[in-house]
Amino acid sequence: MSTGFFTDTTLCIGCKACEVACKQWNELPSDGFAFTGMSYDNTVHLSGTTWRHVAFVENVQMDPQGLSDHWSMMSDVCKHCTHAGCLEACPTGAIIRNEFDNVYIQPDVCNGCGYCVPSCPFGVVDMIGQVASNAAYNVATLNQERRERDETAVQGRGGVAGKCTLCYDRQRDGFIPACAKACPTESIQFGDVDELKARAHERAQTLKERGLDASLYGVGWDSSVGDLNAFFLLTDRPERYNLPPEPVLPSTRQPAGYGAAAAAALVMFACGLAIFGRSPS
Amino acid sequence: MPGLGTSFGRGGSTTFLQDLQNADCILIEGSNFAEAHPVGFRFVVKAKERGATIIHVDPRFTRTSALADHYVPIRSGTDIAFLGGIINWVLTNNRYFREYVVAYTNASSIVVDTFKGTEDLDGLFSGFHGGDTGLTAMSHYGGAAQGRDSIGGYDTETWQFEHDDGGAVKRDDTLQHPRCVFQILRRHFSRYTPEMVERVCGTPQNLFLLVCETLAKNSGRDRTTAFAYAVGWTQHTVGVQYIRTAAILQMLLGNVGRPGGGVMALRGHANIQGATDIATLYDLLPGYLPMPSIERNEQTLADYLKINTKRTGWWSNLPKYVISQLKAFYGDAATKENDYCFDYLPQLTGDHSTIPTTFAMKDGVVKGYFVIGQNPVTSGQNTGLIAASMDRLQWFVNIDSYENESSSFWKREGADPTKIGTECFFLPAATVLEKDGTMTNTNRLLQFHDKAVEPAGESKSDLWYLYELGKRLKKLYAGSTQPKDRPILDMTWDYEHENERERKRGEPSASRVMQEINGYVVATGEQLKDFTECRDDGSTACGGWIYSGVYPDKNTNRARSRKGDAWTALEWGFAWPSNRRMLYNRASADPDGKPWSERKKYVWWDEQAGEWTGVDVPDFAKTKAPNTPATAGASGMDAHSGADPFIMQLDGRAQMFVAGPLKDGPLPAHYEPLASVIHNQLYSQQHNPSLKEFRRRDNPYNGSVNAEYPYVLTTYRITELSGIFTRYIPWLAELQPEAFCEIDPELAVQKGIRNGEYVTLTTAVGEIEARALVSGRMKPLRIADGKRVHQIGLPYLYGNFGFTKGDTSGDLISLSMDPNVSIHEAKTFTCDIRAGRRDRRTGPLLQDSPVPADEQIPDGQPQTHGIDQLKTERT
Amino acid sequence: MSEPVLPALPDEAYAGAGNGKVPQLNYFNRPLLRKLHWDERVITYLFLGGAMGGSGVLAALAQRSGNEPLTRTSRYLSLALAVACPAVLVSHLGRPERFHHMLRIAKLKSPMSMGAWALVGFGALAALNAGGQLSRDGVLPAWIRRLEAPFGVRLQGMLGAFTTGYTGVLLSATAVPLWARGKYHIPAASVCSAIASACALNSLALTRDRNGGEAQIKLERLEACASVLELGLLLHFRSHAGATGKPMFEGARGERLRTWTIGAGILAPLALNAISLLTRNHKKRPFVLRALLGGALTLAGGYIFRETLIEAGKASCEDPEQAFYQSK
Amino acid sequence: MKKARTTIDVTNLLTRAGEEIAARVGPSPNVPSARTQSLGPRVRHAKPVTSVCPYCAVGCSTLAYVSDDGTLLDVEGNPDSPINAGHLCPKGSAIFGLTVNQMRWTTVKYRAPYGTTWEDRPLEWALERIAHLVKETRDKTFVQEKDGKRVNHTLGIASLGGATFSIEENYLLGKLMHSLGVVSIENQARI
Repeated sequence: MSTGFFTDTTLCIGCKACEVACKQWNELPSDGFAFTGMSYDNTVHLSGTTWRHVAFVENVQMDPQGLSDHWSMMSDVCKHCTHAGCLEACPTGAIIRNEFDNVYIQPDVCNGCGYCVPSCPFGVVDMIGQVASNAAYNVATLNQERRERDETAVQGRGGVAGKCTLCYDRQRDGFIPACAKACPTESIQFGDVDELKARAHERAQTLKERGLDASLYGVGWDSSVGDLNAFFLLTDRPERYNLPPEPVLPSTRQPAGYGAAAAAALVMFACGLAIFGRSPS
Repeated sequence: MPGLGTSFGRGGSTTFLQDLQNADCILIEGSNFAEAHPVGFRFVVKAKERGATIIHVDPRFTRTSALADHYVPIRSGTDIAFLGGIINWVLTNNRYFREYVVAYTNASSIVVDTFKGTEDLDGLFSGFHGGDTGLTAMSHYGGAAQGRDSIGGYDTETWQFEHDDGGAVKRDDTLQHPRCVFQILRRHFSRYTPEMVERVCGTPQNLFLLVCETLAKNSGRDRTTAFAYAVGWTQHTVGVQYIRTAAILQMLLGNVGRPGGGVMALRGHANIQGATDIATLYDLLPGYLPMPSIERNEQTLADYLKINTKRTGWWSNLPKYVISQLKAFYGDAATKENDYCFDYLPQLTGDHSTIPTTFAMKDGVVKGYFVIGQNPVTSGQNTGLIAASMDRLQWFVNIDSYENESSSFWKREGADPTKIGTECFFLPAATVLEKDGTMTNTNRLLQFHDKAVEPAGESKSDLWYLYELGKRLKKLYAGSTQPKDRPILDMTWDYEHENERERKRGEPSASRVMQEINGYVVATGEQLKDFTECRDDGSTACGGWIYSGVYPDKNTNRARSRKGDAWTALEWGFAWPSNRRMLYNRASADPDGKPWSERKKYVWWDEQAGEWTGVDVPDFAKTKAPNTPATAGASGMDAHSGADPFIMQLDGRAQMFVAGPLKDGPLPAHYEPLASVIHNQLYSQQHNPSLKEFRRRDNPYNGSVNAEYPYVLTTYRITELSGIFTRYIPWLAELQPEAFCEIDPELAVQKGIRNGEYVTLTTAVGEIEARALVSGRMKPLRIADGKRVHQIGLPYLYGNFGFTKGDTSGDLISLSMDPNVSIHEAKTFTCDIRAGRRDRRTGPLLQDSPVPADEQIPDGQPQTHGIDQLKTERT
Repeated sequence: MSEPVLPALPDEAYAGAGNGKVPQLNYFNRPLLRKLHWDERVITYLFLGGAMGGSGVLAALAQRSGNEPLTRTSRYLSLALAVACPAVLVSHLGRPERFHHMLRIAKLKSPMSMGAWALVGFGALAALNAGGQLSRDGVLPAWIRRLEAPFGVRLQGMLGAFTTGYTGVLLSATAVPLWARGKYHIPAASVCSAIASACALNSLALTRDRNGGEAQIKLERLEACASVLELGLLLHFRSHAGATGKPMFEGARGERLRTWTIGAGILAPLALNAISLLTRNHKKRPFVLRALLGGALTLAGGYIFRETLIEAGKASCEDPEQAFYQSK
Repeated sequence: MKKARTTIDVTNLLTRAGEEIAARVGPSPNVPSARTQSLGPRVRHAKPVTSVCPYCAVGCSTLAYVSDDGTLLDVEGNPDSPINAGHLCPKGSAIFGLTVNQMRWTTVKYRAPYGTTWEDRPLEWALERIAHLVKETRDKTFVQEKDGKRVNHTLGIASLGGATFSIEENYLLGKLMHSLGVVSIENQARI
C-alpha cells in the first residue's frame, strides 16, 4: 500500500508542533536563531535539517472590522512525488522508493554529490551542513554518540542530503509519523493515500458548500511529477505558500538534451574526419 | 477564581475541555486559546466542524482569530463594558432563559433598601469609606466566610438580601419587585448600550450586535454556548469582575451546568489549579479553607469556626474539614483539648501575597527567600524592583533545572555583583519525567505522572528537597522546649518510600503524601472513601478535603487510572470533587429533573431508580428528589430544595448579585485600567476605587490619560515558548528566536518603524527593546469622540538566559493589585514607542534607590486607590 | 457610525507582514528552490572533463588519420585528465570516503550515474591506450602494445564524446530555470566547448613536438568549427531564453561571458588563426607565440563558459517567478 | 556427487550474480542498504512510561520511552488520553529536550556574598547551610504577639513556588512553611 500525508490548511493553527515533533523524533539540530519578520515564520523554508515548515500567509486589510481578514497557515513537507526528480537524479541509489511508496534517502549510502538538490522542482531536498561544526547550542539536545554510530538521519558530521523520511522507521512498526501524531487539530493526516484522497475530496466539497474557495494541490493534476503522496488542501493560490503551480519532472528534458549533444558530437566528428582525413597507409 | 467561586460556589472551571465539542457557539475572550492551549483548542475545532460558531474577541487578530468564524476587535481592558453591553442587550430584548433564571439563579432575591448602585453613585456602590483594604483573605475562592466586615474600602452592610423570619432570602419569582436582583441588574447595565460599547471598546456596533444575536440564538433549552477565558481576563485591577460579568451573562442565557455550556477557565500552567486547591497561597489552607487572620480576630478555633462556617449550604461542613486537616498536619499532638493545635498555624496580619512581599523585601523585612521552579525576575512585574529587592536579601535559594534570570539576578545588566551581599544557592531540580507526582489540569482533573528516568547528575525532586529540609529542621529543633518550635517538632513528617532503592536515595513517597491529602481514619489508618467521611471530632485526618476520594484505599490511586473515552472519560484520572467532570450538572435538568431537551441531556432524575443518573457523576445528593422542598429554618443542605443545583451556595443558587465578599462591588462595573488612554466613558469614577496601589518612588505609575504614553500595550504568551525552560531548547528557540512586538502599519509609518527592526518601548518604570513585527493584524481602533487608539502587542516570555533572548515585558509594568486576589495588571497598560534600540543599562535603575522610611509602608502593605475626582478634570 | 478612513500607506509599512494591499506573487518573495552548493571544483571538473572527452575524440581521429604526434599527445592527455577528473569530483563530495557508492548502481535515468560509468570506462581505455603508446615510445615493455586494439581507441573516442555532452544534459535535466530553458543549447554547446578546449590543449602540447606542425594546424581548424558552432548556439540561446537568460547574459556575469568566452575564447583565436585558416598551406608550422596565445585564450574562454553556466544557475534559483513557471 | 554440488554452486553463484546485476542496472534501480533493511523505530524495545506535560494546564498525557539501561529515548503524546489523544503542541513535543539538554545545570551551585561567579558545592554542605540559615532567620524574626494578639509568624522568610510544582510538593511546602510560621507563601497561581 502507499502511505502519505493529507495536510488540510483550513485546520492548521500554526502551532509548529509538526516542526518540533519531527526534529525531536529524527534528532535534527536547529537551523540557528534568526528573527525574520515574516509574520510568525522564522523557519522560512524546508532544509536538510528542517523537514516540516509552517508557512504563515497574512491576508489582512487595514479594515477595523476585520471581516475580510484571513491568516492562513500551512505545514509544508516533502511531497513524496509519484515520479520523484531527486530519486531519478541520485547516482548512488541512496534515494529509493520504499515499500510504503515513499521517497527515502538512505543516509548511509548518500555521498553528498548534491545532484538531488537542483533536481527537486519543489525545492525540498537540501544538503545537511557540517553539523559537528555547528555551534553547540544548535545541537544541545542531540545525542552525539548516536550520530557517530550512524544511527540517526544526520549521521556523524552530516555532509549528506536530507529531507522528510515520512518516518520510515516508525512506519516499519506501525507507528504513524511524528508530525501527524503531534498535530493538535489533525490538520496533518497520515494514512493510505487513496483513503486520504477520498477524504480530501469530501472535505473540499464541504468547504465549498460553506463558501470557501478550497482546492486540492497535488491530486489528479496534469503534472509530470504525477500525484503527490503528500498533498494539500489550499484556500489561496499555491504561489502564496511558495508551492509551484505547475511543477515539471526534470528528467523529461533528458531526451532533448541527449539528442542535442549527440547532434553536436556528430557534427564535430564529421568536421574532424573532414579535416584529419584517413591515413594513406 | 473568586469570580467563579462567588458566582457559582467553586473556584474552578465549571466544565471540561472535551465537552467544548458539544457547544453550539463558543465565545473566546481574554484568551488566545489556539496559541496558549493548542491541544485543548482541538475541541473548539471539533465543535466548529460540527457546525458551532466560534467567536474570538481580542485586541489582536491571533492564530485563534484565524480559526474563528468571527473576529471581534476590542480595546484591551474594556471587557466588562463589552460583556455588560451584551447583558443589557439580552435584558432589553428579553432574550434570557427565563425558567432557568427564575429557578437556578438569585435573580428573584430581594436586596435591602439601603443598597445603592453605580447608577445612583456615579461609579461607586453604597458603603464606600475609602478606608484601608484590609485582607485579601476573604475566602474568595468560593470559600466560606460571610464577608460583612470592612473590605477594600467598602462596608458591605448594604449589599445584603432581605430575609424572612425563617432566615430564608425573600424572593419575587415574577422578577417585578423593584429591588429584586433582576431589576437591579436592568438598571445597573442600562447605560451599557451598543453605542457606549463602541465608544469604550472601539468595537464596531454591527460586529457587537452580531455577537449578541449569535449568543442569544445559541442558548436556551436546545442549544448551549460556552465561554472560554484565560489570564486575559484575570490580570486586571478589576480581573475578578470580568469573570463575574461573564458568569452573570451565562446565568441569564442558562448555560451553566449544561453540556456544551459553562465557563471554561484556561489555566496557564500545568498545576495552577492544583496549587490553588492544595494552596501555596498565603491566604489559603488546602481545600479553600481561609488562613486565620488577626484582622478577622480568629484567635481561637472556636472564633475561626464561628466566623467561617456557613449556616446553610455545603460550607456548613467546614469544621470537619478544618479539624481533619489539623489532624493531618499535627497527628497525635492535635487533640480536642488543645484545639487540635489550631494555634500552631501562623496568623495573617495583612496582605502577604507576592507583590507586598517584594516591597517588604526591598525594605529589609524579608531576609531569606525560597524560589522553586519560578522565575520572578522575568515573569514578574516591575522586574527591576524585584531584582533590586533580592539584592537586599541575606540568603536566596533557587531550585530549578536551568540557570535563570532569578537564580543569577546578581549578574543582571547594570548590576555590580561585588556590591550584592546575598548568599545564593542553586539546587538542581529533577524534571517532570524524573519524578512521581500529581498535577491538576485546568478542568480540575488530577493526573499522576510516573517517574520515567533517574534524575540527571545530582538533581533531586522538589519533594526530596522539601522532605530533607523538614527532616533537618526537625533535627535542629530537637529538644527545644519553646512553644514556638512545637509545630516543627509535632508536624507529621513520615513519607518513607515503599520502594527500597528510592528509600536509599532518600526519596519520599509521593503516594503517601497523596494518601494523607485524601485522608484516613486515625484509629485504623484506613483511607477515606470520600470527604463525606470527614469528622469534626478528631477521628479522621484529611490534608485537603476536596481531593478526598482520589486515594480510596491504599492500593488505588484514581489519579493513575487510565481508561479513556471521547467525552466524560470518568475512568481517566480523578476530578475533584468526587470525580464530577462538570460542576453544577444538576442544572442540566429542569426543576422537575427532566433534561431541558433531548439534545442537551446530561444528568437527570431517574424516577424508577429514585436517583440522579446520566453520563457524569451528579453534582448533587444522589437520591435527593427534584421535588424535595427546602426545610424552612433548617441548616446545612436541608435548607436547599431538590431544585437548587449550586450546592455550595447559601441558597443553592447561582449568584448574579454577590452579597459580599468581593471587595469591589456586588455587581461588575467598568473601570478604566490603572494606565489608560481615555477617561471612563461610563462613570466619573475612573478606576476601581478598591484597587491596591504602591505609591513609592521605586514603583512609579504612567498615570491615567497621560500624553507621554499614548499607546495601549498588552502582553501575552506565544505557542512556541513558555519561560526559561523553553528558551534553552533549540527546537523551540529557533521558532521564535528574539523578543518582538506587534505594531499596526499605521503606527509604524507614523513612527518611522520598519518591519523586523528594533524598537524601544518606554513606560514610567523602564524601557525595553524588541524587534518590530508590523502587521495589519493589529488594528487601530476608533473610540470615544473619534479618538484613534493604537494597540501594541508584546510577548512576555523573554530574558537574558537561553538561546532565544530579549528584554522582559516585566520591566515596563508598575505594580498594582486587584483588591480581591492581589493579582497584578499586566494585560493592559500604556507606553510610548520609538524606532531604534535602547541604551545599555550601566548605572543603577530607579528601582535600586532606597526608599526613605516615611515613604515605606509597613510590611509592604498597599494603599486603596479611592475616589477619583474626574468630574472636575473633564470639562 | 461610518468606518474611519485610513491614510494610504507606503508599501514598506507592510513589508514582512503579507498584506492584501501589497500583492505578493509568492511567499514573501523568497526563492522556491534550494541554494546550489556546487563550487569551483565542480566548474573545474566540467572544464577538465570536457577537455578529457575531447582528447579522447582526437585520439580516435588521430589514430584514423595516422597522425603520430597527435596520437601521442591526445593519448597521454586523455590519461592524465582521466586521473585528474575523478580526483576533483571526489573532493567536492559531502562524504568523499563514499565516492565508490557512485558505482553501486547504474541508473540510466541519472546523467550523473551514466557519467560516472563513462568516466570509469574512459579511464580504463585511456590507461590501456596510453600504455600502448608508452611501450611504442619505449618506456614500457613491448608486450603491452598487444593489449591495445584499434577498437579500443574508437570506443574511447565514443565514451569521450559522451563525456563532452552528458554534463550539459546533467544540468538541463534539473529544476534550475536557466538550465531547464537551455535543454537543447547547453548540451550542444558543452560538446563544442569541450572539443575546442581539447584542440587548444593538444595544440599547446604539440608546440614542443618538432613534427607537430601539421597536427596543430588541423587542430586549429577543428577548433574553429567548434568555436563557430558554440558561438551560434550561445547567441541563439540568448534570444531563446529571454527573461530566463538574464542571470547568464546580463549584468556583470553577461559582461564576463562576452569578454572571455566569446571575445577571448572564440573570436580572438579565430582572428589569430585567420591567415592559416584561409591559406591552404598545411605544412607551414604556426608561430609558437600565436599557438600559445590562441590556445591559452580558448581554454580561458572554455573555463569561463562553465563558470558562468554554474553561477548563473545559482542566481536563477533565487528567482521564484522563473521557478514557478519553468518550461515543460 | 561432489562434482554435482560444485556445479550447482557455480550455477547458483552465476544466477545470483545475474540477479544482483539485473537489480543494480536499469532506468532507476532500487537497492536498499543493509541499514535500510533492518531499519526500525529506536523505541522498538523501549518501555513506555505515562507522564503528564509540564507546560500549560490542558494536562496532555505523554509517553516517555525508556530503554532497558534507563536512558530516555523519546517522549510523545499518549494516544489513549481523552484530552490529547496522542497529540501535543510544540512545547509538549520538545519535553525530551527539557530533560536531555547539555545546557541543564545538574550540580549544586553556590554564590558567596559579593561573589562574582557560581561555584560547585557538595549537596550535603548546601542543605546543612540552608537549614541553619532558615533556623537562624526564623529565630531572629519570629513574632509571637502583635498588638496583644497571637500571631506566631515570621515575615523574615518568604517562598515562591512555580506551577509545575506537583500537588504533593505544594502540600509539603505548605505544611512545612506554615509550621515554621512563614506566611509569605506564594505561587505562580497568583502570578
